[in-house]
Amino acid sequence: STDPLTIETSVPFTPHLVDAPSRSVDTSPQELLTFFRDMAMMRRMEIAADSLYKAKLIRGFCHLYDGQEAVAIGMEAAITKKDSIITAYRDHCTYIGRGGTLLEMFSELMGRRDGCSKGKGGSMHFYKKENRFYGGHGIVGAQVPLGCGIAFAQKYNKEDTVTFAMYGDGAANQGQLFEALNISALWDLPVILVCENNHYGMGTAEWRAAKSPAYYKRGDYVPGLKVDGMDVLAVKQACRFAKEHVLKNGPMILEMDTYRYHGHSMSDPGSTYRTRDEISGVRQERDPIERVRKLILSHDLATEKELKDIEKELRKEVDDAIAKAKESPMPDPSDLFTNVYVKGLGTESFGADRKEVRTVLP
Amino acid sequence: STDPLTIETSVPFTPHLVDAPSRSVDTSPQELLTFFRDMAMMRRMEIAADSLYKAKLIRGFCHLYDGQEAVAIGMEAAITKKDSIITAYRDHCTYIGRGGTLLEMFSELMGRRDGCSKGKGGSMHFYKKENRFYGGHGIVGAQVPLGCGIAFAQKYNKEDTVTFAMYGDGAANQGQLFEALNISALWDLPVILVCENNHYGMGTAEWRAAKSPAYYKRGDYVPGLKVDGMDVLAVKQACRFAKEHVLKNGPMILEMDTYRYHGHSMSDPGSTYRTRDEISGVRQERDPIERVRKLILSHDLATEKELKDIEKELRKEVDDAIAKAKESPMPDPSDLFTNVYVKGLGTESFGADRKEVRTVLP
Amino acid sequence: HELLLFEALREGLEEEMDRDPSVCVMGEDVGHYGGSYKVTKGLADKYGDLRVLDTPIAENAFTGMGIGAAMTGLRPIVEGMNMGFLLLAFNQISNNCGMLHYTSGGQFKIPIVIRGPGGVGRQLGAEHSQRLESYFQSIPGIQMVACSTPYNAKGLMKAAIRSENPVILFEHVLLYNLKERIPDEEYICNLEEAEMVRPGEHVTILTYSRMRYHVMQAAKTLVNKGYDPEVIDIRSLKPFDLHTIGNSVKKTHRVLIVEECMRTGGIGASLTAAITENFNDYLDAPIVCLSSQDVPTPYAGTLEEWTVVQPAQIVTAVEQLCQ
Amino acid sequence: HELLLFEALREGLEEEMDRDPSVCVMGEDVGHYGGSYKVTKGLADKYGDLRVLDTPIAENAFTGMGIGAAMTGLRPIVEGMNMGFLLLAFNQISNNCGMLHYTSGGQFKIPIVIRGPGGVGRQLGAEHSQRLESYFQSIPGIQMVACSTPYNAKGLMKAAIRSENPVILFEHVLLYNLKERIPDEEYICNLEEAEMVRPGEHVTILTYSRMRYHVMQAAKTLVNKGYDPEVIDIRSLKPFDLHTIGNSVKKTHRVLIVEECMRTGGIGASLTAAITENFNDYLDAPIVCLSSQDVPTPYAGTLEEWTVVQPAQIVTAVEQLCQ
Ligand SMILES: Cc1ncc(C[n+]2csc(CCOP(=O)(O)OP(=O)(O)O)c2C)c(N)n1
Ligand SMILES: Cc1ncc(C[n+]2csc(CCOP(=O)(O)OP(=O)(O)O)c2C)c(N)n1
Ligand SMILES: [Mg+2]
Ligand SMILES: [Mg+2]
Repeated sequence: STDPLTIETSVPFTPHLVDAPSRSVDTSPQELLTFFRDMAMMRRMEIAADSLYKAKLIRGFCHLYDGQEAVAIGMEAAITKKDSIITAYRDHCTYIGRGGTLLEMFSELMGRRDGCSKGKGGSMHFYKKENRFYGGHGIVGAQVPLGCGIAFAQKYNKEDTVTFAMYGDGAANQGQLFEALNISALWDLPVILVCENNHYGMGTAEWRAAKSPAYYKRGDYVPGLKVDGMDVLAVKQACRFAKEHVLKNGPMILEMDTYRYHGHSMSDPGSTYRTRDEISGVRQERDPIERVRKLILSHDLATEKELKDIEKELRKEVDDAIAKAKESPMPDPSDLFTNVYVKGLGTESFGADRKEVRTVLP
Repeated sequence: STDPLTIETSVPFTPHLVDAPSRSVDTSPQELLTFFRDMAMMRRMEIAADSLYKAKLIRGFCHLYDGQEAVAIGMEAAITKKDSIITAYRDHCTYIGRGGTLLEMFSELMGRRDGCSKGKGGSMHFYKKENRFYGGHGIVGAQVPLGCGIAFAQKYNKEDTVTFAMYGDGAANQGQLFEALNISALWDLPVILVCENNHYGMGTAEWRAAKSPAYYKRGDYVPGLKVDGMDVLAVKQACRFAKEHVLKNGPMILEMDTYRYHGHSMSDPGSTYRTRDEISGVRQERDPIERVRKLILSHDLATEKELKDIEKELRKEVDDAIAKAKESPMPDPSDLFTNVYVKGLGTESFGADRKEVRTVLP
Repeated sequence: HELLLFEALREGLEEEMDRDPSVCVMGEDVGHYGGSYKVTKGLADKYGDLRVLDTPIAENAFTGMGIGAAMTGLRPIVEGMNMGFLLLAFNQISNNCGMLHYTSGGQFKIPIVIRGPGGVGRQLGAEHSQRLESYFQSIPGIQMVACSTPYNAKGLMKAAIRSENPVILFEHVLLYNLKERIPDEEYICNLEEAEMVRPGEHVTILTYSRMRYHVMQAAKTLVNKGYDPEVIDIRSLKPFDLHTIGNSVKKTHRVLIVEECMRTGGIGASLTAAITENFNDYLDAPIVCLSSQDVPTPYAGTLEEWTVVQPAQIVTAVEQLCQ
Repeated sequence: HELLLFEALREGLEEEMDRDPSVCVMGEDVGHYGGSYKVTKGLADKYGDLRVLDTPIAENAFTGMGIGAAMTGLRPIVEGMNMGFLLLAFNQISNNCGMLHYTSGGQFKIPIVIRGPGGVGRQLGAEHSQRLESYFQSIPGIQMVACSTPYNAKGLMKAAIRSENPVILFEHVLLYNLKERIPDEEYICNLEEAEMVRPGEHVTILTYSRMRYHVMQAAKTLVNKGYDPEVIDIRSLKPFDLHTIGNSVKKTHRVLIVEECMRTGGIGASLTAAITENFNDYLDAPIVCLSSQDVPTPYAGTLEEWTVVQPAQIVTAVEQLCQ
């Protein structure tokens, strides 16, 4: 049902230069069930990607998001597809949250023509232009100025929409963030810098890379809010709050306290720089899906069996998408040269390969 | 005489995450006279550079320091030549403070062989290696990571010396400063970031380039101190304090509130983006040389006439140096190719010009 | 009407800003101050500070922001106060500007213009006297043009703004005050077209930007000496207009390249490679390439002069080539 | 003894750290973690965290800090976790690393080594599959070398560390696990020397880094077909060893260049220009240059394979060249 329901976040927000929003979050049974479904689907999808990687159907870099699902889902619950999102390479779930399809995702991961980037991008390069998802970026931190530029365009076009520019705790030490934040503050841009603090940048713990790992305060003169990123309702509340705030006052920072279960990428077992106890502790006590499952059960919104059935369905949905993606054709040699340049102005751009202009002279 | 003398700074220090040093500064009649002499010489020297520029004996960029002398002089009074300094392009006086000679300076400005950089550097590229002056740098902000690296070497060599890395209010918005500061804080480096806040970066007032022009606080988690940069004694006190602090605790920021009388460089009249009243107000009320002159007179350490005589002497000293510099030879064509590479390892490096290897084959 | 090169750039900019509300300008001191070389003078007053944006000294971020804005369909013109400062934004230019169209499988276009003064000026010192084409030319997905006259400055500015590709427009510190009469009617130049400066029969001289004037100075002497050089301002540094270049090679059978770029990895090296690959059969002599020297540009006037190619060297090179 | 290429690099590094207390290493995850490609494995334990320094993800600053430390006489080795990330430090590398020796009139030397993996790997995507030599080659004052075997990896590492010049040492993501037996005695390689891989008479094939193996694969086929190619690993990308190259050209009169670099502005273009300029008289046929394609490296395996030069293309090129 869509009857209103109010739930308290388990951890308070920690504010910086701003009054924290209320810990009581409005939701509804339907919303909670959707949260469960969407997060469980992401979890399933990432596990499937792991298997495909091990089967060598996905190659190169592949960064999984399991553990962090509440951030992608809570954020989407607070905004519309006219708002923009940009993130780094750990982008599968953000892409799906933006309305990307499983088929396009798995096709891209396997380097097929039906991929959202025609197989040219790979895991780190998912985009969905029509829903304002600007990628998927491989250079740590470099997506943040892009995000601020997207917010600039929103202001330029007088849109009343905002941009969420996401980055990690490791990325938080990149100078370009500080530059872009200052400019965004000067220009009053509607941009929210979302630091997904999963406490490690590859093998480096946050405190080894940052003298001050209080990322919500790192904007100095820019307001910030620390949020329990494992609690989808807290994320939703914070993002709604931030959207309103930045439309009126210019940029702010949201630090999402979260955790990645997998290693950094597929070559990292994820267990040399942190203890297994740490991981299993988070899984047991803070898992974002289990938290919602408990809420649903304790409020009698569904039975355990119903939730299990949903999970079964999702598994099938994912498997079907993978099967279909496997049938997607490999790129054609000619694809190598398209999309380097846009042809324009009525004249032929000669293209990347000089050979293209080996014309017979008159 | 060298009898101790204690003088109060006219403006209090403004601290950030640190206890401010005392406003009572120890000095001596002799020190005050030296301050006067040294600052007056710098003033004279910059005015002479202005004339040489107008006479087209100096070309290209030339950034004058008049107005800011107290920073260079106060800093030197607090440290030794085993401490290091690095700065940007407004480097003439910093160079002289480090023990550079007028002859080498004017020769460099006129592109002569006797210049401190053999005429290859020009106004923005003064260095004095033996006294640990690391330049003279033309790219805004890029000298700050170098400075932190120099401080790293000091720590590496267990020296108990420190580095002053200087930059302007405009440069304070460069991302690399934030990166370098974080690393320096993590590594506990003995580096002092000195922001010479003359309130303009070229034609841009500080508040138009920085959302927060409180530069002493811009290090966020790094301690800072705002200092009256027009008061040579305040600068000395702050630098002494900072040196001690960073040797124990790692980096800090000093913001020197100062002013440049000249335009940004010789092509800028310096009057389109600020009022003449503003400039003359500073000259009348805060001039660093006049402040010391008044102190000397009010404490009866010298007569007005004696000070004027010193100034006359300095004028002659500067004129003599210029005359001598004019006799310095122009660089030789062969100088074009030296100092691109160091020859090393017993093998010939082929040099910049491929022609050098047009050897006859056996 | 007659105007100076910087005014021509400004005129092109203004016409495009009038024509298309999605065109905006950002950079250091471009608004309030009117631009270090006055290319944006008066535009802030006319278009307001949402379309003409002063930035802090934060090249990496504001270039990135321009690229982000371009992803949404805006057409930002990013000014490097000196083009060399944009080396701080190299990652944004190479990885984002040059590659996003491709990595997104064509979803996003980056219709940005990156422009500003470069080249060796008058004793501006190493960092401000850079020959940057070499650093940028390998970046996939970007086009590069260099303007050299008020006419082509305006025409290329307009074409660059309208292009759907990211374009780097190289201006030269020493050419801003060139004067020329240009048409009152609207025109644009083709971004991929070379300009025939002086048709001739004996040798093809390929050049661009400021070196065009050193070449033309040499050409006078050469004509007096009985040579008939063909001078082409290649203008499009990437991709090359191999059609015009090839036709010329076919006619003269001899090529001299004169550039201000670095010897190693410069435009001249790429041109040499392209001509060798495509038109070698037409060549009667090996290509000669005069570049500036592979040294950081020295401050001293004499040294600086020896760094870049001088007209006398061009004369000598042609004489040797045509022996 | 026999070891893998990454171990050879590590061994070189360790020997130099033993020999000279001013040698230190900095980069992301080089200490605690031992380096993404294990080149610094165990060094932090042995030398402590003042000589083996983990940095935050702040390439521009830590590269700059390495350069600053080098100004004082330290010999830092800066690792780019992937060399492509150092594009963020382009300004530090070009303006400071490359020019400070010159602008200071020789007062300061910058004995730094900048190293890390580059090149096209196995479906690593555009930003992590870069061919960066082209971007860096024009920077004055730096030397560039590329290693390709455990033997030269160790020898070049040691030489780079001892050099008084800033050296960029290119490693290749796909070569770290190459195995070879190398001498137990200490040795170093010459930074400015090419390596004769296979002497031959018919054609000179110039290559480096991973393409050396594509060339050698092609060479097998070519020998079977009756050709006798001379294969040279140029190793020194700047400056070129024109002595070795020239001698070979003089002998074979034909040149094929095989590189992984970008077509436009790549090492191949510079080599073509250098050979044309210096040894044109010895050439019986135009130089042929096979480069990888001017596209951002695509992710898909098939597309990626078409991006770089494959052995079959080399065979065809030699056949045509030797016709
Ligand atoms: C500029 C740059 N430097 C280094 C890397 C290599 N790298 C990729 S991810 C990563 C760690 C980033 O950590 P964080 O920002 O916390 O994001 P997370 O992976 O935890 O989501 C590093 C060092 C890179 N891709 N880009
Ligand atoms: C990276 C870079 N961007 C821009 C410039 C051009 N520029 C030179 S000085 C300057 C202003 C710097 O102001 P500030 O840091 O306050 O120093 P000040 O000149 O006041 O001493 C600018 C924009 C430059 N040299 N380098
Ligand atoms: Mg992280
Ligand atoms: Mg200033």
